[in-house]
Amino acid sequence: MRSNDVLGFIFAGTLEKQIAELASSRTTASIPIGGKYRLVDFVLSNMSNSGINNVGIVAEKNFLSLTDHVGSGSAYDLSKRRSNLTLLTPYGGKGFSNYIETIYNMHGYLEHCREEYVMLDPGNIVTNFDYSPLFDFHSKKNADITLVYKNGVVPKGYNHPITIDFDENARVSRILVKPDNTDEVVNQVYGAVLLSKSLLIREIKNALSLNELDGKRLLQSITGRYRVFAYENRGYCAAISSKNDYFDFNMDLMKKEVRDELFNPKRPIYTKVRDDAPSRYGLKSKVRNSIIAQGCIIDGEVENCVISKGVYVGKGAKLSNCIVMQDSKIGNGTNLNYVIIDKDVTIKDGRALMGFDSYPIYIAKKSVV
Amino acid sequence: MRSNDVLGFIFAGTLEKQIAELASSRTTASIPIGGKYRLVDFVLSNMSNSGINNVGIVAEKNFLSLTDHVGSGSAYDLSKRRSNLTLLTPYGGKGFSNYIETIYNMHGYLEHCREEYVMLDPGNIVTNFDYSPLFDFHSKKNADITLVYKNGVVPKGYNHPITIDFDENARVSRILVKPDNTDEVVNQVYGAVLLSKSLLIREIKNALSLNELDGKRLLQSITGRYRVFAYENRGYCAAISSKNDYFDFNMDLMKKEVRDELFNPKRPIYTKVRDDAPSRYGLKSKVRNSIIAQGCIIDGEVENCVISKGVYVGKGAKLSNCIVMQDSKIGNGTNLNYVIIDKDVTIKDGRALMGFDSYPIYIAKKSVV
Amino acid sequence: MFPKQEVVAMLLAGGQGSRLGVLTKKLAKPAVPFGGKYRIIDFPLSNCVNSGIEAVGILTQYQPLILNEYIGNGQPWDLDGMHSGVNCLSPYQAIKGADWYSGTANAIFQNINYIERYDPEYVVILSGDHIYKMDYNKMLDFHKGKNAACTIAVIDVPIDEASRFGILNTYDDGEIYEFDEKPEHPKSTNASMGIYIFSWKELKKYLEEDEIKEGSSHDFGKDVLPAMLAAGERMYAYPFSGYWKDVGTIDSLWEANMDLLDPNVTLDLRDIYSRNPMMPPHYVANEANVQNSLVADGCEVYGNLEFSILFAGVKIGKGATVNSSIIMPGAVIEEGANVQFAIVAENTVIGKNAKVGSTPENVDEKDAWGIAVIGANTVIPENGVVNAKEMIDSETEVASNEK
Amino acid sequence: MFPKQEVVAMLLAGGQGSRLGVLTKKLAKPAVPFGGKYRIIDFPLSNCVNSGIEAVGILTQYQPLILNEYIGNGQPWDLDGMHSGVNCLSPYQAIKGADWYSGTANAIFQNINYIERYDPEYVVILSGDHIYKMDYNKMLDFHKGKNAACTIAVIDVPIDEASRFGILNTYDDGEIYEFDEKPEHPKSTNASMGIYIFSWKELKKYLEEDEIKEGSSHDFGKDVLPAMLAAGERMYAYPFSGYWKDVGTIDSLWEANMDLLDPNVTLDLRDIYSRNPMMPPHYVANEANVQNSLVADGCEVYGNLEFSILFAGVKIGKGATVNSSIIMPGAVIEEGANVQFAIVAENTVIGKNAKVGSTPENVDEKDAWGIAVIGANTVIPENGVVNAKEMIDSETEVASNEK
Repeated sequence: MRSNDVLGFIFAGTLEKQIAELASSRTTASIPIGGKYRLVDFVLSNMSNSGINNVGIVAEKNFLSLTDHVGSGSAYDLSKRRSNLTLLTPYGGKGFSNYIETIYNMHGYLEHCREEYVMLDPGNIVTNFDYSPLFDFHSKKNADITLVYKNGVVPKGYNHPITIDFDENARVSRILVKPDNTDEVVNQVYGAVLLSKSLLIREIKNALSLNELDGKRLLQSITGRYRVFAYENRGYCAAISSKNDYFDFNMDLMKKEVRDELFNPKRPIYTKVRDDAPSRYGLKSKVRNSIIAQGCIIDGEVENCVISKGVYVGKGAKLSNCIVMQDSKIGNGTNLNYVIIDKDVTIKDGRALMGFDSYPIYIAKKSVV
Repeated sequence: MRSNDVLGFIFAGTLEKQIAELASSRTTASIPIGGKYRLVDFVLSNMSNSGINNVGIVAEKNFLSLTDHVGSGSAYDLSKRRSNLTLLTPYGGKGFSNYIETIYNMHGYLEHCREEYVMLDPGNIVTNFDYSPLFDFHSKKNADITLVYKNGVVPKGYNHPITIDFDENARVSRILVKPDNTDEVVNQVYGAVLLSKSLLIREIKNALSLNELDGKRLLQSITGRYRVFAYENRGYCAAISSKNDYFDFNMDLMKKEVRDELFNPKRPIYTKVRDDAPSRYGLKSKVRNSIIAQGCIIDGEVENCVISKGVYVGKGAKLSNCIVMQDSKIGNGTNLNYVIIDKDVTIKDGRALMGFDSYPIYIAKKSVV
Repeated sequence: MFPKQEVVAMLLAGGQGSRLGVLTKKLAKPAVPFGGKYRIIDFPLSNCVNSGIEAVGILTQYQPLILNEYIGNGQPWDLDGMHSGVNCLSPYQAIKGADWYSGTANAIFQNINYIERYDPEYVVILSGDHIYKMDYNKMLDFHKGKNAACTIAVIDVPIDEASRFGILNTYDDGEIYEFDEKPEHPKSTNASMGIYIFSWKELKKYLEEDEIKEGSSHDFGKDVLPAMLAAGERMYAYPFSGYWKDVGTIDSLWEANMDLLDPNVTLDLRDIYSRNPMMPPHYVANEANVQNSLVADGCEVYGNLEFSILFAGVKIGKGATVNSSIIMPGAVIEEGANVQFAIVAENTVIGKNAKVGSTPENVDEKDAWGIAVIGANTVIPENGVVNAKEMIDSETEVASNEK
Repeated sequence: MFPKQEVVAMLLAGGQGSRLGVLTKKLAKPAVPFGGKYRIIDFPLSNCVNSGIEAVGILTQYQPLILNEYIGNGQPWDLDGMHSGVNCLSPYQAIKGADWYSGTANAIFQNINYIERYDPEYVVILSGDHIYKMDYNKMLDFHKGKNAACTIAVIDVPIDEASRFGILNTYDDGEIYEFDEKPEHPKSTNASMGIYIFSWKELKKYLEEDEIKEGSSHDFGKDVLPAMLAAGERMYAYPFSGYWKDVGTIDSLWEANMDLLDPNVTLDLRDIYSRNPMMPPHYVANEANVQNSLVADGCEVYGNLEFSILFAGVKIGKGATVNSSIIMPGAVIEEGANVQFAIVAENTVIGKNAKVGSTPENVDEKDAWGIAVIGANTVIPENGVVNAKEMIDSETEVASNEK
């Protein structure tokens, strides 16, 4: 199977109800993360770096920030003559919990694309994943469907997570919809699925005619009928399924091994370019264990923080354990601990805000505090 | 007013119910026309050539062919760092006869764009129009709203066309919604309207709160309250409002003065590029008074026809007064008169089809006859 | 940072192409228009792209402006991505001084840095004056299979024409044991097509050796290849079959164009990419007559056209006749003019009732006949006469047949 | 077809920049990195775009590869449209032969064809070695208002420094009556900034005259401008105020970088465009100390940083100290190294505990002190020592302070 025979198909709204605050004015896929990225940058860069050159992103609503960010796809090398990025917006307005109708709504697009295979992917995963070995695996196993799984504890935001059992040959024997979330280590499927387009469309049409709208049950029901295989994502892989996951992932970036794995220069993560100057540290600045993007002016003290593009940290300000999104202004003499600050927020001089480890405070976009 | 302070806003579905056959699998704006173009190429090229560099196109449904055709906007120079083409698809699914809700649905997009003015344009007009003098006119008249009008007979497809009366200063005194269509020469408004974004959004919100959903009546109601002016499009201007208009416009292209005006090399009409070879005429071909695009093979006789990209005309075939869209195959020994043939149609050897002047036959996309 | 590429293609486009006369006065040969909408360089470039080669260096030195701009960012050939690219490489000055490219091998030598950034295993050397379609990937597979240092594409030519070519004599398995440049008594009919694949490590070594070798003309055919053969490197001939034509002379350029009108020639233009003109479809008028011709966008034909090729935006006036000719972009053939067996370059005007070229039958002496050529931006006045085989440009005076 | 442009800008980027030593060994001066993420050429290019100039020709001849690729299709400066463009123009061969650019005026002369395609009224001549922001449009309005043949931008310099500059002596209305190249006794303080606007018709005439003039060095300052003045053309000085700095020497390049750290210098970088590195935000470690510095994406700082500028992807190891220095992309300062008053070029490695440069106070003789410079891709070994004012590259041997 050649990469350019695989269509990338991304669901921008994955788990948006679980990440309600961060996704209130945008899709899950366009949540700002890691100082200069949006969530979707990871999956798009992975697809582009693996040679996939046709990608559709389904977004139900609030897709302006997504449109703005991905644009024509040129940042990901997806706007050349033989490559393409298409934003797909269903006009039925159905929710994304129902994958089946969403995909059905897009069957015209799917049939129209010339690729033979589809790589389905959710919009909430942070990983640097090379698809090429997966495609080889799929061919070699002569698989109908390959599910990518991650071995670990299921993040809190997943209700009824899907786990799998498979034999020594990696063939999936059982697909389990867990009744509840636990802390045990399992092989969790997070929504990355490779299969042929014709199989996908056939099964979706079948399911609809039987009024079977539960994607998880559909997946279970077809295990017996097809050759389903499991492929492990062994790299760093964070699923953003709640505000806490979001916070934890950003803090993970302080670890050198996480940064080195995610930002592998051989498979760069691309994002929309902004003409920011390098960040400027003032005479009295004091920065410890933090990630700082370009375009910032840091005049205060910053510790264990992720600071995005164009942020101003005033004199005498003290920020610990905070995530500050782009262009926010943190006034002089402020004191912030465990706070997630969305875009374009103004924190006035002298204000203090304290959340805690397990419950970081969230300040909405454009707020003035 | 500078052109880059004007947002272009195009309605892709204009009059689609009146052009039902041609628009059955596509938007009005993406109807193939003139051998190598789609309707939307004209308005997009005009906007680009006039220095407008941010354009939104609203499409309700069937927008795949439109997405495919306009792509990232690079063909129109609208995908640079400071220019943009956005396809807007409402998820409410309301019809375009109701401009008011459509615009309201897009108020987030409108407010988000940094331009101060909006140029509203329908998707069914073929003209080569320079907007710059219109913008100067609007400023000089200190106008709130400028309506572009065309002096002539109203095309058949318009129900209740809007005409205007204005004084010697070009200020509009009355806006008339004609009860019926006649053959008299009038000053018809075809939907090209320039106004400030804030005025547009304010009036749309007002209208919605009063449950006033008729755009024509809204336009009438605001004449008294604003400075409304009229600006004439003096150039060649065809409004495609029915299959007959469509046919007539294509035939107009046989006139040198129409071609010279529409395809002014100083203001080129852009379209998506396809790598077609030059057209090849066979030893026995006979072509008279026809427009032929690239990538064709002409082995038969063609008279008064518009032949699109990649069409094959077989040996001994006789085509008169036909419009053939891209990649259709006209078999050997066929005989066709007054036929509109959509894309990818196959006319088998020896078939004969005859329409007539006032009622050309239409053969749907991908048909085999 | 540059992504590693297994293969880098280097396209030699620096020659003046003087045998094309006025056509290359202000134009590098690879930029000469061909086939109604292409330029010669579209063929090797499209071949690269269709073979999956994503890094192409174009070595230019003679009149490169139009060529550079035509290549631009490589978008028409899909060479404008982050993982792909095309670059025009002119000679330049460095600390140690400045040199024009003194030969084909020296041109590559001067750009070793460019090649090394991609860290390639193989380098494909191409020239910009042939019309053909070829999958270089298949040739590369052959090269790998033979574990060769150099593979040269060859085409079978008729034995009586073989002495016009560089002939490669090989053993049965294709290994080359002798180069025979234009041999009087050819031993075989394997003519070199000027397409080389080298394993980069080997090529680099020989380029560096050749550069300091006294008396070397720094040419692949004359110096580098013989040196490799003498050193006992594994060199193979890769047999190609299909359409292939050198278009380095007026006659061969005209013939290759005419071949496109021959239903028996199998050169499918569908996956040859080029920049497309922003022009409407062409118009054929009521009084026109068009047979066995290629016509591009933007043309207006009011006259008679036979066995000819019209590039974009050409106008043929009422009663004008164009026969067996190639009319390049924007040229105007005015009413009543007669153009036969001619090449008319860009934006040229052939005045009313002028006569350009003639059929072979109308010329008494066989040697006096040939294709007439009019250079770019020339105006042939009303009733002007350009004889067969004449070559005219805007600085030449033209006779008139007015009485 | 080329759209007409009222103004075409021509950027002189061909000089070797030999006063920048190892920094320009494989790099044209305008491509030298500046200010943490820019290259010098970003300033004039961004000025063009911000002034609405949409056609820019860049004249290159010395080591153009990196510069050419950096410019690419012009996308970062929004010069990649159908109505706009940027082109790198190298010397080339034509029918009459081949010439390197022999002077600034000759470089423009050789590209008259390029300029004429845009049919411009005015041509702006810029150089690639100054850091400044300027609206050329205002200067053009001034030029039009004066109905001048040539307008030269000038900046007011202190009278005691004036003899280092080309001084323009003018009447009260700005009309130039005298050029005074580095005058011993300057009559005024209007120093030429090397920015010229010409009415194209006039410039073309003088370029053609200069080309055939015997003994001319074909330079704007030495030949063309004096000839115009002598012929009585209307020539005006356009006064500019704002930040402007020549970065043609190591000292001035270092100073201009340090100016970016001075809160009193008003050079807003926000509308200067450049290519952006594909790197994550930078990381500052727990044990790090960063004061009064600029830091770009991709850096990792574990050591101490003061009054310095880090370009993309620089690593500062634990316990290393970097003070008053400029560290270009990809350089690595290993643990315990000490870098002071230095410029460290791309991808260089400063080994553990190595010592590069020193503060002025630590050098006894005033003349022995200066900025230390390490060329690209150099490795300074563990415990290596590079003294103040030394210039080192990969071919230099480095002393060690190991006992």
